[in-house]
Amino acid sequence: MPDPTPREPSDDEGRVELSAPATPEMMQMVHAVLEQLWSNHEDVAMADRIRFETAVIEILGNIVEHAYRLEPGESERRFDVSLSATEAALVASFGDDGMPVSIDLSDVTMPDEDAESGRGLALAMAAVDELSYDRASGRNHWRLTCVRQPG
Amino acid sequence: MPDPTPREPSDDEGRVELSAPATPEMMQMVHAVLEQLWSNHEDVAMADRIRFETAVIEILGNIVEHAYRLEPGESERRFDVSLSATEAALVASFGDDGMPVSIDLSDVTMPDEDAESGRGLALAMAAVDELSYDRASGRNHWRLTCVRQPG
Amino acid sequence: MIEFAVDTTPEGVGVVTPKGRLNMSSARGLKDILDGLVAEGTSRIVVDLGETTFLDSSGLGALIAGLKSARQAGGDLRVARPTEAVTTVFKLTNLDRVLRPRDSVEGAFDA
Amino acid sequence: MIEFAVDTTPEGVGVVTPKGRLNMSSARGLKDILDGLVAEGTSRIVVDLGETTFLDSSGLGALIAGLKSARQAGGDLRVARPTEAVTTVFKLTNLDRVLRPRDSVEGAFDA
Ligand SMILES: Nc1ncnc2c1ncn2[C@@H]1O[C@H](COP(=O)(O)OP(=O)(O)O)[C@@H](O)[C@H]1O
Ligand SMILES: Nc1ncnc2c1ncn2[C@@H]1O[C@H](COP(=O)(O)OP(=O)(O)O)[C@@H](O)[C@H]1O
Repeated sequence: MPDPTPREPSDDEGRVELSAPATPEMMQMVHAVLEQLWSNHEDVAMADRIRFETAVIEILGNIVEHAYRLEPGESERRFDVSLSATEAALVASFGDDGMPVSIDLSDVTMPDEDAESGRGLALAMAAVDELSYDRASGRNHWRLTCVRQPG
Repeated sequence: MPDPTPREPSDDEGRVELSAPATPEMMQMVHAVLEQLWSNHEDVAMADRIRFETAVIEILGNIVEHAYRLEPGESERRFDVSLSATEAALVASFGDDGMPVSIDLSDVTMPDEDAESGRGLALAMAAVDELSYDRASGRNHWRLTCVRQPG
Repeated sequence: MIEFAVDTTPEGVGVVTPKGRLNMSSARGLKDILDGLVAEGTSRIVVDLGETTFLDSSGLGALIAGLKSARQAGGDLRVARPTEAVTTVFKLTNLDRVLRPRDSVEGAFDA
Repeated sequence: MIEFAVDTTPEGVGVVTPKGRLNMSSARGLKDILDGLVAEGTSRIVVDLGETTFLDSSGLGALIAGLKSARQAGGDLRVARPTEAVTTVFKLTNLDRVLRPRDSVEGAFDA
Protein backbone atom coordinates (compact mmCIF):
# COMPACT_ATOMS: atom_id res chain seq x y z
CA MET A 1 0.00 0.00 0.00
CA PRO A 2 1.35 3.44 -0.75
CA ASP A 3 2.60 5.36 2.24
CA PRO A 4 0.01 8.04 3.01
CA THR A 5 2.37 10.31 4.94
CA PRO A 6 3.66 13.36 3.08
CA ARG A 7 6.84 12.66 1.20
CA GLU A 8 10.24 14.10 1.91
CA PRO A 9 11.97 16.89 -0.02
CA SER A 10 13.62 14.22 -2.20
CA ASP A 11 10.24 14.39 -3.84
CA ASP A 12 11.80 17.23 -5.71
CA GLU A 13 13.33 14.60 -7.95
CA GLY A 14 12.15 15.00 -11.46
CA ARG A 15 11.56 18.71 -11.06
CA VAL A 16 12.19 21.08 -13.94
CA GLU A 17 13.59 24.50 -13.14
CA LEU A 18 13.49 27.47 -15.43
CA SER A 19 15.14 30.85 -14.99
CA ALA A 20 14.37 33.59 -17.50
CA PRO A 21 13.70 37.30 -17.97
CA ALA A 22 10.43 38.47 -16.39
CA THR A 23 8.85 39.38 -19.73
CA PRO A 24 5.44 38.58 -21.25
CA GLU A 25 7.10 36.31 -23.85
CA MET A 26 8.22 34.00 -21.09
CA MET A 27 4.63 33.13 -20.29
CA GLN A 28 4.52 31.16 -23.56
CA MET A 29 7.79 29.54 -22.53
CA VAL A 30 6.23 28.33 -19.28
CA HIS A 31 3.16 27.07 -21.14
CA ALA A 32 5.52 25.12 -23.42
CA VAL A 33 7.46 23.68 -20.48
CA LEU A 34 4.21 22.59 -18.82
CA GLU A 35 3.05 21.00 -22.07
CA GLN A 36 6.23 18.90 -22.09
CA LEU A 37 5.82 18.10 -18.42
CA TRP A 38 2.33 16.76 -19.09
CA SER A 39 3.56 14.66 -21.96
CA ASN A 40 6.02 13.07 -19.52
CA HIS A 41 3.27 12.62 -16.91
CA GLU A 42 0.31 11.40 -18.88
CA ASP A 43 -1.32 10.16 -15.70
CA VAL A 44 -1.99 13.68 -14.41
CA ALA A 45 -5.74 14.29 -14.70
CA MET A 46 -6.85 17.03 -17.09
CA ALA A 47 -8.63 18.85 -14.26
CA ASP A 48 -5.41 18.98 -12.24
CA ARG A 49 -3.39 20.16 -15.23
CA ILE A 50 -5.86 22.95 -15.86
CA ARG A 51 -6.04 24.30 -12.31
CA PHE A 52 -2.27 24.07 -11.86
CA GLU A 53 -1.48 25.78 -15.17
CA THR A 54 -4.07 28.48 -14.46
CA ALA A 55 -2.51 29.33 -11.10
CA VAL A 56 1.06 29.14 -12.40
CA ILE A 57 0.28 31.55 -15.23
CA GLU A 58 -1.56 33.97 -12.93
CA ILE A 59 1.35 34.12 -10.50
CA LEU A 60 3.85 34.49 -13.33
CA GLY A 61 1.66 37.16 -14.93
CA ASN A 62 1.72 39.11 -11.67
CA ILE A 63 5.49 38.84 -11.47
CA VAL A 64 5.83 40.08 -15.04
CA GLU A 65 3.35 42.91 -14.51
CA HIS A 66 3.80 44.03 -10.94
CA ALA A 67 7.11 42.89 -9.52
CA TYR A 68 9.12 45.99 -10.30
CA ARG A 69 12.64 46.33 -9.09
CA LEU A 70 13.40 48.16 -5.87
CA GLU A 71 16.15 50.08 -7.56
CA PRO A 72 15.75 50.23 -11.30
CA GLY A 73 19.24 49.10 -12.21
CA GLU A 74 20.94 48.24 -15.42
CA SER A 75 20.26 44.56 -15.29
CA GLU A 76 17.10 42.89 -16.43
CA ARG A 77 14.42 41.59 -14.10
CA ARG A 78 14.35 37.81 -13.91
CA PHE A 79 12.32 35.06 -12.31
CA ASP A 80 12.85 31.41 -11.68
CA VAL A 81 10.33 28.64 -11.27
CA SER A 82 10.63 25.05 -10.19
CA LEU A 83 7.89 22.73 -11.42
CA SER A 84 7.37 19.23 -10.18
CA ALA A 85 4.81 16.51 -10.56
CA THR A 86 4.85 13.70 -8.03
CA GLU A 87 2.21 11.06 -7.46
CA ALA A 88 0.77 13.15 -4.67
CA ALA A 89 0.92 16.70 -5.94
CA LEU A 90 1.85 19.29 -8.51
CA VAL A 91 4.10 21.95 -7.04
CA ALA A 92 5.41 25.21 -8.45
CA SER A 93 7.72 27.53 -6.65
CA PHE A 94 8.65 30.94 -7.99
CA GLY A 95 11.40 33.33 -7.03
CA ASP A 96 11.86 36.88 -8.25
CA ASP A 97 13.90 39.93 -7.30
CA GLY A 98 11.08 42.44 -7.51
CA MET A 99 10.01 44.65 -4.64
CA PRO A 100 8.34 43.08 -1.63
CA VAL A 101 4.65 42.40 -2.15
CA SER A 102 2.45 44.01 0.48
CA ILE A 103 -0.57 41.78 0.14
CA ASP A 104 -2.13 39.71 2.84
CA LEU A 105 -3.32 36.63 0.97
CA SER A 106 -6.01 36.04 3.57
CA ASP A 107 -7.58 39.35 2.49
CA VAL A 108 -7.79 38.38 -1.16
CA THR A 109 -11.37 38.06 -2.37
CA MET A 110 -12.96 37.53 -5.75
CA PRO A 111 -14.03 40.92 -7.17
CA ASP A 112 -17.60 41.62 -8.31
CA GLU A 113 -18.98 40.13 -11.48
CA ASP A 114 -18.48 43.31 -13.45
CA ALA A 115 -14.86 43.98 -12.44
CA GLU A 116 -12.50 44.03 -15.40
CA SER A 117 -9.39 43.21 -13.38
CA GLY A 118 -8.17 42.16 -9.96
CA ARG A 119 -9.11 38.48 -10.27
CA GLY A 120 -5.59 37.08 -10.68
CA LEU A 121 -4.67 36.19 -7.12
CA ALA A 122 -8.19 35.15 -6.19
CA LEU A 123 -8.31 32.84 -9.22
CA ALA A 124 -4.91 31.34 -8.40
CA MET A 125 -5.99 30.72 -4.82
CA ALA A 126 -9.26 29.14 -5.91
CA ALA A 127 -7.46 26.94 -8.42
CA VAL A 128 -4.87 25.33 -6.15
CA ASP A 129 -4.93 23.76 -2.72
CA GLU A 130 -2.16 25.90 -1.29
CA LEU A 131 -0.73 29.27 -2.24
CA SER A 132 1.86 30.94 -0.10
CA TYR A 133 4.02 34.02 -0.38
CA ASP A 134 7.10 34.97 1.53
CA ARG A 135 9.98 37.37 1.29
CA ALA A 136 13.45 36.01 2.02
CA SER A 137 16.99 37.08 1.12
CA GLY A 138 15.66 40.05 -0.81
CA ARG A 139 13.52 37.87 -3.05
CA ASN A 140 9.83 37.13 -3.39
CA HIS A 141 8.82 33.49 -3.15
CA TRP A 142 5.50 32.13 -4.28
CA ARG A 143 4.62 28.49 -3.80
CA LEU A 144 1.65 26.66 -5.29
CA THR A 145 0.46 23.15 -4.52
CA CYS A 146 -2.25 21.14 -6.24
CA VAL A 147 -3.04 17.94 -4.42
CA ARG A 148 -3.68 15.47 -7.23
CA GLN A 149 -7.03 13.83 -7.78
CA PRO A 150 -6.92 10.11 -7.30
CA GLY A 151 -6.11 8.68 -10.76
CA MET B 1 28.19 51.17 -36.85
CA PRO B 2 27.97 48.18 -34.55
CA ASP B 3 30.90 47.70 -32.25
CA PRO B 4 32.86 44.74 -33.61
CA THR B 5 34.60 43.90 -30.32
CA PRO B 6 33.24 40.93 -28.39
CA ARG B 7 30.56 41.88 -25.91
CA GLU B 8 30.73 41.67 -22.16
CA PRO B 9 29.11 39.04 -19.94
CA SER B 10 26.06 41.31 -19.55
CA ASP B 11 25.29 39.78 -22.92
CA ASP B 12 23.85 37.02 -20.83
CA GLU B 13 20.76 39.17 -20.48
CA GLY B 14 17.80 37.45 -21.98
CA ARG B 15 19.22 34.02 -21.38
CA VAL B 16 16.95 31.14 -20.48
CA GLU B 17 18.24 28.56 -18.03
CA LEU B 18 16.82 25.11 -17.57
CA SER B 19 17.70 22.53 -14.95
CA ALA B 20 16.17 19.07 -15.21
CA PRO B 21 16.78 15.34 -14.81
CA ALA B 22 19.27 13.93 -17.33
CA THR B 23 16.68 11.70 -19.02
CA PRO B 24 15.80 11.15 -22.68
CA GLU B 25 12.43 12.88 -22.16
CA MET B 26 14.22 16.12 -21.40
CA MET B 27 15.53 16.27 -24.94
CA GLN B 28 12.00 17.10 -26.09
CA MET B 29 11.87 19.70 -23.33
CA VAL B 30 14.98 21.40 -24.70
CA HIS B 31 13.58 21.26 -28.25
CA ALA B 32 10.43 22.95 -26.91
CA VAL B 33 12.44 25.63 -25.10
CA LEU B 34 14.44 26.33 -28.26
CA GLU B 35 11.24 26.55 -30.28
CA GLN B 36 10.01 29.25 -27.89
CA LEU B 37 13.37 30.98 -28.00
CA TRP B 38 13.16 31.16 -31.80
CA SER B 39 9.66 32.55 -31.66
CA ASN B 40 11.05 35.35 -29.46
CA HIS B 41 13.99 35.87 -31.82
CA GLU B 42 12.50 35.66 -35.26
CA ASP B 43 15.54 37.36 -36.73
CA VAL B 44 17.78 34.33 -36.13
CA ALA B 45 18.48 32.75 -39.54
CA MET B 46 17.13 29.24 -40.11
CA ALA B 47 20.65 27.97 -40.86
CA ASP B 48 21.89 29.25 -37.48
CA ARG B 49 18.91 27.77 -35.65
CA ILE B 50 19.54 24.38 -37.24
CA ARG B 51 23.24 24.15 -36.52
CA PHE B 52 22.78 25.42 -32.96
CA GLU B 53 19.91 23.05 -32.17
CA THR B 54 21.80 20.14 -33.72
CA ALA B 55 24.85 20.73 -31.51
CA VAL B 56 22.80 21.41 -28.37
CA ILE B 57 20.88 18.15 -28.79
CA GLU B 58 24.06 16.15 -29.49
CA ILE B 59 25.76 17.44 -26.36
CA LEU B 60 22.63 16.87 -24.28
CA GLY B 61 22.25 13.40 -25.77
CA ASN B 62 25.78 12.58 -24.68
CA ILE B 63 25.09 13.82 -21.17
CA VAL B 64 21.94 11.71 -20.98
CA GLU B 65 23.67 8.63 -22.41
CA HIS B 66 27.21 8.76 -21.14
CA ALA B 67 27.55 11.06 -18.16
CA TYR B 68 27.14 8.46 -15.44
CA ARG B 69 27.59 9.37 -11.83
CA LEU B 70 30.93 8.83 -10.12
CA GLU B 71 29.22 7.23 -7.17
CA PRO B 72 25.83 5.86 -8.05
CA GLY B 73 23.91 7.48 -5.20
CA GLU B 74 20.28 7.73 -4.37
CA SER B 75 19.67 11.03 -6.07
CA GLU B 76 18.86 11.46 -9.71
CA ARG B 77 21.34 12.71 -12.29
CA ARG B 78 20.59 16.23 -13.46
CA PHE B 79 21.87 18.75 -15.97
CA ASP B 80 21.47 22.44 -16.48
CA VAL B 81 21.73 24.46 -19.61
CA SER B 82 21.82 28.19 -20.25
CA LEU B 83 20.67 29.30 -23.70
CA SER B 84 21.11 32.77 -25.06
CA ALA B 85 20.62 34.53 -28.34
CA THR B 86 22.33 37.87 -28.78
CA GLU B 87 22.78 39.83 -31.96
CA ALA B 88 26.24 38.37 -32.33
CA ALA B 89 25.89 34.76 -31.31
CA LEU B 90 23.89 31.84 -30.02
CA VAL B 91 25.45 30.38 -26.89
CA ALA B 92 24.63 27.26 -24.89
CA SER B 93 26.39 26.23 -21.77
CA PHE B 94 25.75 22.93 -20.06
CA GLY B 95 26.64 21.69 -16.61
CA ASP B 96 26.26 18.15 -15.29
CA ASP B 97 27.45 16.13 -12.32
CA GLY B 98 28.49 13.05 -14.27
CA MET B 99 31.98 11.61 -14.21
CA PRO B 100 34.81 13.53 -15.83
CA VAL B 101 34.94 13.09 -19.60
CA SER B 102 38.28 11.82 -20.83
CA ILE B 103 38.07 13.03 -24.39
CA ASP B 104 40.47 15.34 -26.11
CA LEU B 105 38.22 17.33 -28.40
CA SER B 106 41.12 17.97 -30.75
CA ASP B 107 41.23 14.21 -31.39
CA VAL B 108 37.59 13.98 -32.41
CA THR B 109 37.15 13.05 -36.06
CA MET B 110 34.18 12.15 -38.20
CA PRO B 111 33.88 8.34 -38.39
CA ASP B 112 33.74 6.48 -41.71
CA GLU B 113 30.68 6.57 -43.91
CA ASP B 114 29.48 3.17 -42.75
CA ALA B 115 29.81 3.75 -39.00
CA GLU B 116 26.50 3.43 -37.17
CA SER B 117 27.54 5.53 -34.20
CA GLY B 118 30.25 7.80 -32.89
CA ARG B 119 29.29 10.89 -34.90
CA GLY B 120 27.81 12.92 -32.04
CA LEU B 121 30.73 15.04 -30.95
CA ALA B 122 32.13 15.40 -34.47
CA LEU B 123 28.74 16.61 -35.68
CA ALA B 124 28.41 19.07 -32.80
CA MET B 125 31.88 20.42 -33.51
CA ALA B 126 31.19 20.75 -37.21
CA ALA B 127 27.88 22.50 -36.52
CA VAL B 128 29.06 25.29 -34.24
CA ASP B 129 31.93 27.75 -34.28
CA GLU B 130 33.21 26.88 -30.82
CA LEU B 131 32.83 23.84 -28.62
CA SER B 132 34.69 23.56 -25.36
CA TYR B 133 34.68 21.17 -22.45
CA ASP B 134 36.07 21.63 -18.99
CA ARG B 135 35.79 20.07 -15.60
CA ALA B 136 35.42 22.39 -12.61
CA SER B 137 34.05 22.01 -9.08
CA GLY B 138 33.23 18.37 -9.72
CA ARG B 139 31.05 19.18 -12.70
CA ASN B 140 31.34 18.87 -16.45
CA HIS B 141 30.90 22.04 -18.45
CA TRP B 142 30.24 22.14 -22.16
CA ARG B 143 30.00 25.43 -23.99
CA LEU B 144 28.79 25.94 -27.57
CA THR B 145 28.92 29.11 -29.62
CA CYS B 146 27.38 29.78 -33.03
CA VAL B 147 28.48 33.08 -34.47
CA ARG B 148 25.37 34.39 -36.20
CA GLN B 149 25.18 34.92 -39.93
CA PRO B 150 24.66 38.53 -40.87
CA GLY B 151 20.84 38.94 -41.00
CA MET C 1 0.08 32.23 -30.18
CA ILE C 2 -3.47 33.34 -30.89
CA GLU C 3 -5.64 34.16 -33.85
CA PHE C 4 -9.07 35.70 -33.86
CA ALA C 5 -11.68 34.85 -36.46
CA VAL C 6 -14.37 37.54 -36.74
CA ASP C 7 -17.65 36.98 -38.57
CA THR C 8 -21.15 38.38 -38.74
CA THR C 9 -24.18 36.11 -39.11
CA PRO C 10 -27.07 36.98 -41.49
CA GLU C 11 -28.99 37.97 -38.33
CA GLY C 12 -26.36 40.61 -37.60
CA VAL C 13 -24.75 38.77 -34.69
CA GLY C 14 -20.98 39.22 -34.43
CA VAL C 15 -19.06 35.98 -33.88
CA VAL C 16 -15.53 36.17 -32.50
CA THR C 17 -13.46 32.98 -32.25
CA PRO C 18 -10.19 33.19 -30.32
CA LYS C 19 -7.97 30.32 -31.44
CA GLY C 20 -5.25 29.59 -28.91
CA ARG C 21 -4.53 31.00 -25.46
CA LEU C 22 -6.50 33.97 -24.19
CA ASN C 23 -4.05 35.48 -21.74
CA MET C 24 -2.14 38.61 -20.73
CA SER C 25 -0.63 38.91 -24.20
CA SER C 26 -3.80 38.36 -26.19
CA ALA C 27 -6.54 39.87 -23.99
CA ARG C 28 -6.05 43.35 -25.40
CA GLY C 29 -6.55 42.01 -28.92
CA LEU C 30 -9.91 40.52 -27.93
CA LYS C 31 -10.96 43.71 -26.16
CA ASP C 32 -10.15 45.78 -29.25
CA ILE C 33 -12.14 43.47 -31.50
CA LEU C 34 -15.17 43.52 -29.18
CA ASP C 35 -15.02 47.32 -28.84
CA GLY C 36 -14.73 47.62 -32.62
CA LEU C 37 -17.83 45.48 -33.20
CA VAL C 38 -19.90 47.49 -30.70
CA ALA C 39 -18.63 50.80 -32.12
CA GLU C 40 -19.75 49.82 -35.62
CA GLY C 41 -23.21 48.89 -34.35
CA THR C 42 -22.88 45.14 -33.78
CA SER C 43 -23.93 44.88 -30.16
CA ARG C 44 -25.09 41.28 -30.21
CA ILE C 45 -21.91 39.22 -30.00
CA VAL C 46 -21.07 35.56 -29.50
CA VAL C 47 -17.58 34.64 -28.41
CA ASP C 48 -16.96 31.09 -29.61
CA LEU C 49 -14.61 29.58 -27.03
CA GLY C 50 -14.39 26.19 -28.70
CA GLU C 51 -10.79 26.76 -29.71
CA THR C 52 -9.68 28.69 -26.64
CA THR C 53 -7.19 26.34 -25.06
CA PHE C 54 -6.41 28.53 -22.05
CA LEU C 55 -8.03 31.47 -20.30
CA ASP C 56 -6.57 33.68 -17.58
CA SER C 57 -7.84 36.63 -15.56
CA SER C 58 -6.84 39.12 -18.27
CA GLY C 59 -8.87 37.19 -20.83
CA LEU C 60 -11.79 37.17 -18.40
CA GLY C 61 -11.39 40.92 -17.99
CA ALA C 62 -11.68 41.39 -21.75
CA LEU C 63 -14.86 39.26 -21.84
CA ILE C 64 -16.43 41.25 -19.00
CA ALA C 65 -15.48 44.55 -20.63
CA GLY C 66 -17.03 43.34 -23.89
CA LEU C 67 -20.16 42.18 -22.07
CA LYS C 68 -20.58 45.59 -20.44
CA SER C 69 -20.12 47.61 -23.60
CA ALA C 70 -22.44 45.31 -25.58
CA ARG C 71 -25.15 45.71 -22.95
CA GLN C 72 -24.64 49.47 -22.78
CA ALA C 73 -25.28 49.56 -26.51
CA GLY C 74 -28.52 47.64 -26.02
CA GLY C 75 -27.14 44.24 -27.02
CA ASP C 76 -25.46 41.38 -25.21
CA LEU C 77 -22.35 39.23 -25.26
CA ARG C 78 -22.71 35.48 -25.00
CA VAL C 79 -20.12 32.74 -24.85
CA ALA C 80 -20.41 29.40 -26.58
CA ARG C 81 -18.73 26.00 -26.66
CA PRO C 82 -16.23 26.56 -23.83
CA THR C 83 -13.33 24.10 -23.53
CA GLU C 84 -12.67 22.42 -20.18
CA ALA C 85 -9.98 25.01 -19.36
CA VAL C 86 -12.46 27.84 -19.97
CA THR C 87 -15.29 26.24 -17.99
CA THR C 88 -12.95 25.66 -15.07
CA VAL C 89 -11.93 29.31 -14.93
CA PHE C 90 -15.55 30.52 -15.26
CA LYS C 91 -16.51 28.35 -12.29
CA LEU C 92 -13.52 29.28 -10.13
CA THR C 93 -14.29 32.99 -10.60
CA ASN C 94 -18.07 32.61 -10.17
CA LEU C 95 -18.61 34.06 -13.62
CA ASP C 96 -20.47 31.04 -14.95
CA ARG C 97 -23.77 32.82 -14.34
CA VAL C 98 -22.97 36.15 -15.96
CA LEU C 99 -21.04 34.32 -18.69
CA ARG C 100 -23.40 31.36 -19.00
CA PRO C 101 -21.93 29.09 -21.66
CA ARG C 102 -24.17 28.13 -24.60
CA ASP C 103 -23.88 24.87 -26.44
CA SER C 104 -23.66 26.37 -29.91
CA VAL C 105 -22.85 29.61 -31.64
CA GLU C 106 -26.07 29.45 -33.70
CA GLY C 107 -28.30 29.02 -30.68
CA ALA C 108 -26.47 31.44 -28.41
CA PHE C 109 -29.13 34.15 -28.76
CA ASP C 110 -32.12 31.81 -28.63
CA ALA C 111 -32.83 32.21 -24.92
CA MET D 1 6.91 13.06 -30.88
CA ILE D 2 7.32 10.97 -33.99
CA GLU D 3 5.19 8.82 -36.21
CA PHE D 4 6.29 6.54 -39.00
CA ALA D 5 4.19 5.93 -42.09
CA VAL D 6 5.15 2.69 -43.85
CA ASP D 7 4.00 1.87 -47.36
CA THR D 8 4.91 -0.34 -50.28
CA THR D 9 4.66 0.89 -53.87
CA PRO D 10 3.25 -1.32 -56.65
CA GLU D 11 6.88 -1.80 -57.73
CA GLY D 12 7.66 -3.35 -54.35
CA VAL D 13 9.63 -0.42 -52.99
CA GLY D 14 9.17 0.18 -49.26
CA VAL D 15 8.50 3.80 -48.35
CA VAL D 16 9.09 4.92 -44.76
CA THR D 17 8.10 8.44 -43.73
CA PRO D 18 9.28 9.62 -40.31
CA LYS D 19 7.04 12.51 -39.22
CA GLY D 20 8.68 14.57 -36.50
CA ARG D 21 12.12 14.47 -34.93
CA LEU D 22 14.46 11.61 -35.73
CA ASN D 23 16.61 11.53 -32.62
CA MET D 24 17.92 9.42 -29.76
CA SER D 25 14.38 8.48 -28.71
CA SER D 26 13.05 7.63 -32.15
CA ALA D 27 16.09 6.20 -33.98
CA ARG D 28 15.48 2.70 -32.68
CA GLY D 29 11.95 2.77 -34.04
CA LEU D 30 13.25 3.62 -37.51
CA LYS D 31 15.92 0.93 -37.31
CA ASP D 32 13.31 -1.68 -36.36
CA ILE D 33 11.06 -0.70 -39.25
CA LEU D 34 13.93 -0.82 -41.76
CA ASP D 35 15.13 -4.19 -40.44
CA GLY D 36 11.58 -5.51 -40.61
CA LEU D 37 11.18 -4.47 -44.24
CA VAL D 38 14.46 -6.11 -45.25
CA ALA D 39 13.62 -9.24 -43.27
CA GLU D 40 10.32 -9.66 -45.10
CA GLY D 41 12.04 -9.28 -48.46
CA THR D 42 11.62 -5.58 -49.20
CA SER D 43 15.20 -4.53 -49.76
CA ARG D 44 14.55 -1.50 -51.94
CA ILE D 45 13.57 1.24 -49.51
CA VAL D 46 12.98 4.97 -49.75
CA VAL D 47 13.03 7.02 -46.58
CA ASP D 48 10.91 10.08 -47.23
CA LEU D 49 12.47 12.82 -45.10
CA GLY D 50 10.02 15.52 -46.15
CA GLU D 51 8.43 15.60 -42.70
CA THR D 52 11.55 14.98 -40.65
CA THR D 53 11.94 18.23 -38.78
CA PHE D 54 15.15 17.29 -36.96
CA LEU D 55 17.87 14.68 -37.38
CA ASP D 56 20.65 13.81 -34.95
CA SER D 57 23.55 11.36 -34.99
CA SER D 58 21.38 8.51 -33.69
CA GLY D 59 18.93 9.04 -36.54
CA LEU D 60 21.86 9.05 -38.96
CA GLY D 61 23.07 5.79 -37.42
CA ALA D 62 19.68 4.19 -38.07
CA LEU D 63 19.77 5.34 -41.72
CA ILE D 64 23.29 3.95 -42.21
CA ALA D 65 22.33 0.66 -40.55
CA GLY D 66 19.30 0.43 -42.84
CA LEU D 67 21.41 1.26 -45.90
CA LYS D 68 23.86 -1.50 -45.04
CA SER D 69 21.25 -4.19 -44.43
CA ALA D 70 19.32 -3.22 -47.59
CA ARG D 71 22.50 -3.50 -49.66
CA GLN D 72 23.46 -6.79 -48.03
CA ALA D 73 20.08 -8.12 -49.11
CA GLY D 74 20.77 -7.01 -52.67
CA GLY D 75 18.72 -3.82 -52.52
CA ASP D 76 19.39 -0.24 -51.56
CA LEU D 77 18.15 2.50 -49.26
CA ARG D 78 17.57 5.96 -50.70
CA VAL D 79 16.50 9.17 -49.05
CA ALA D 80 14.11 11.68 -50.57
CA ARG D 81 12.85 15.21 -50.01
CA PRO D 82 15.12 16.15 -47.07
CA THR D 83 14.19 19.21 -45.02
CA GLU D 84 16.79 21.91 -44.43
CA ALA D 85 17.62 20.44 -41.01
CA VAL D 86 18.26 17.04 -42.58
CA THR D 87 20.37 18.39 -45.46
CA THR D 88 22.47 20.36 -43.01
CA VAL D 89 23.28 17.28 -40.95
CA PHE D 90 24.04 15.18 -44.06
CA LYS D 91 26.52 17.83 -45.17
CA LEU D 92 28.15 18.33 -41.78
CA THR D 93 28.77 14.58 -41.47
CA ASN D 94 29.90 14.12 -45.10
CA LEU D 95 27.10 11.64 -45.64
CA ASP D 96 25.53 13.58 -48.49
CA ARG D 97 27.25 11.29 -50.99
CA VAL D 98 26.35 7.93 -49.48
CA LEU D 99 22.89 9.30 -48.59
CA ARG D 100 22.42 11.36 -51.74
CA PRO D 101 19.01 13.05 -51.39
CA ARG D 102 16.49 12.51 -54.22
CA ASP D 103 13.88 15.05 -55.17
CA SER D 104 10.93 12.71 -55.00
CA VAL D 105 9.90 9.40 -53.50
CA GLU D 106 8.61 8.15 -56.87
CA GLY D 107 11.84 8.89 -58.71
CA ALA D 108 14.18 7.77 -55.93
CA PHE D 109 15.06 4.48 -57.67
CA ASP D 110 15.25 5.96 -61.17
CA ALA D 111 19.00 6.51 -61.15
N1 LIG E 1 4.03 39.62 -7.89
C1 LIG E 1 3.52 40.80 -7.46
N2 LIG E 1 4.34 41.82 -7.12
C2 LIG E 1 3.83 42.99 -6.69
N3 LIG E 1 2.52 43.24 -6.57
C3 LIG E 1 1.65 42.29 -6.87
C4 LIG E 1 2.11 41.00 -7.34
N4 LIG E 1 1.01 40.24 -7.57
C5 LIG E 1 -0.06 40.99 -7.28
N5 LIG E 1 0.32 42.22 -6.86
C6 LIG E 1 -0.61 43.31 -6.45
O1 LIG E 1 -1.89 42.72 -6.15
C7 LIG E 1 -2.92 43.31 -6.93
C8 LIG E 1 -3.96 42.26 -7.29
O2 LIG E 1 -3.39 41.34 -8.21
P1 LIG E 1 -4.35 40.39 -9.06
O3 LIG E 1 -5.31 39.75 -8.15
O4 LIG E 1 -3.48 39.47 -9.82
O5 LIG E 1 -5.13 41.31 -10.03
P2 LIG E 1 -4.59 42.29 -11.20
O6 LIG E 1 -3.23 41.83 -11.57
O7 LIG E 1 -5.62 42.09 -12.26
O8 LIG E 1 -4.62 43.66 -10.60
C9 LIG E 1 -2.20 43.87 -8.14
O9 LIG E 1 -2.91 44.94 -8.73
C10 LIG E 1 -0.88 44.32 -7.55
O10 LIG E 1 -0.99 45.57 -6.97
N1 LIG F 1 28.99 13.79 -21.81
C1 LIG F 1 29.79 12.70 -21.89
N2 LIG F 1 30.18 12.07 -20.77
C2 LIG F 1 30.98 10.98 -20.84
N3 LIG F 1 31.46 10.46 -21.99
C3 LIG F 1 31.12 11.04 -23.14
C4 LIG F 1 30.27 12.19 -23.16
N4 LIG F 1 30.11 12.55 -24.44
C5 LIG F 1 30.79 11.69 -25.18
N5 LIG F 1 31.42 10.77 -24.42
C6 LIG F 1 32.26 9.65 -24.92
O1 LIG F 1 32.67 9.98 -26.25
C7 LIG F 1 32.28 8.95 -27.15
C8 LIG F 1 31.92 9.54 -28.51
O2 LIG F 1 30.71 10.27 -28.38
P1 LIG F 1 29.88 10.67 -29.66
O3 LIG F 1 30.79 11.28 -30.65
O4 LIG F 1 28.75 11.52 -29.22
O5 LIG F 1 29.35 9.32 -30.27
P2 LIG F 1 28.36 8.22 -29.63
O6 LIG F 1 27.59 8.88 -28.54
O7 LIG F 1 27.52 7.85 -30.81
O8 LIG F 1 29.26 7.13 -29.16
C9 LIG F 1 31.13 8.24 -26.49
O9 LIG F 1 30.99 6.92 -26.92
C10 LIG F 1 31.51 8.35 -25.02
O10 LIG F 1 32.41 7.31 -24.67
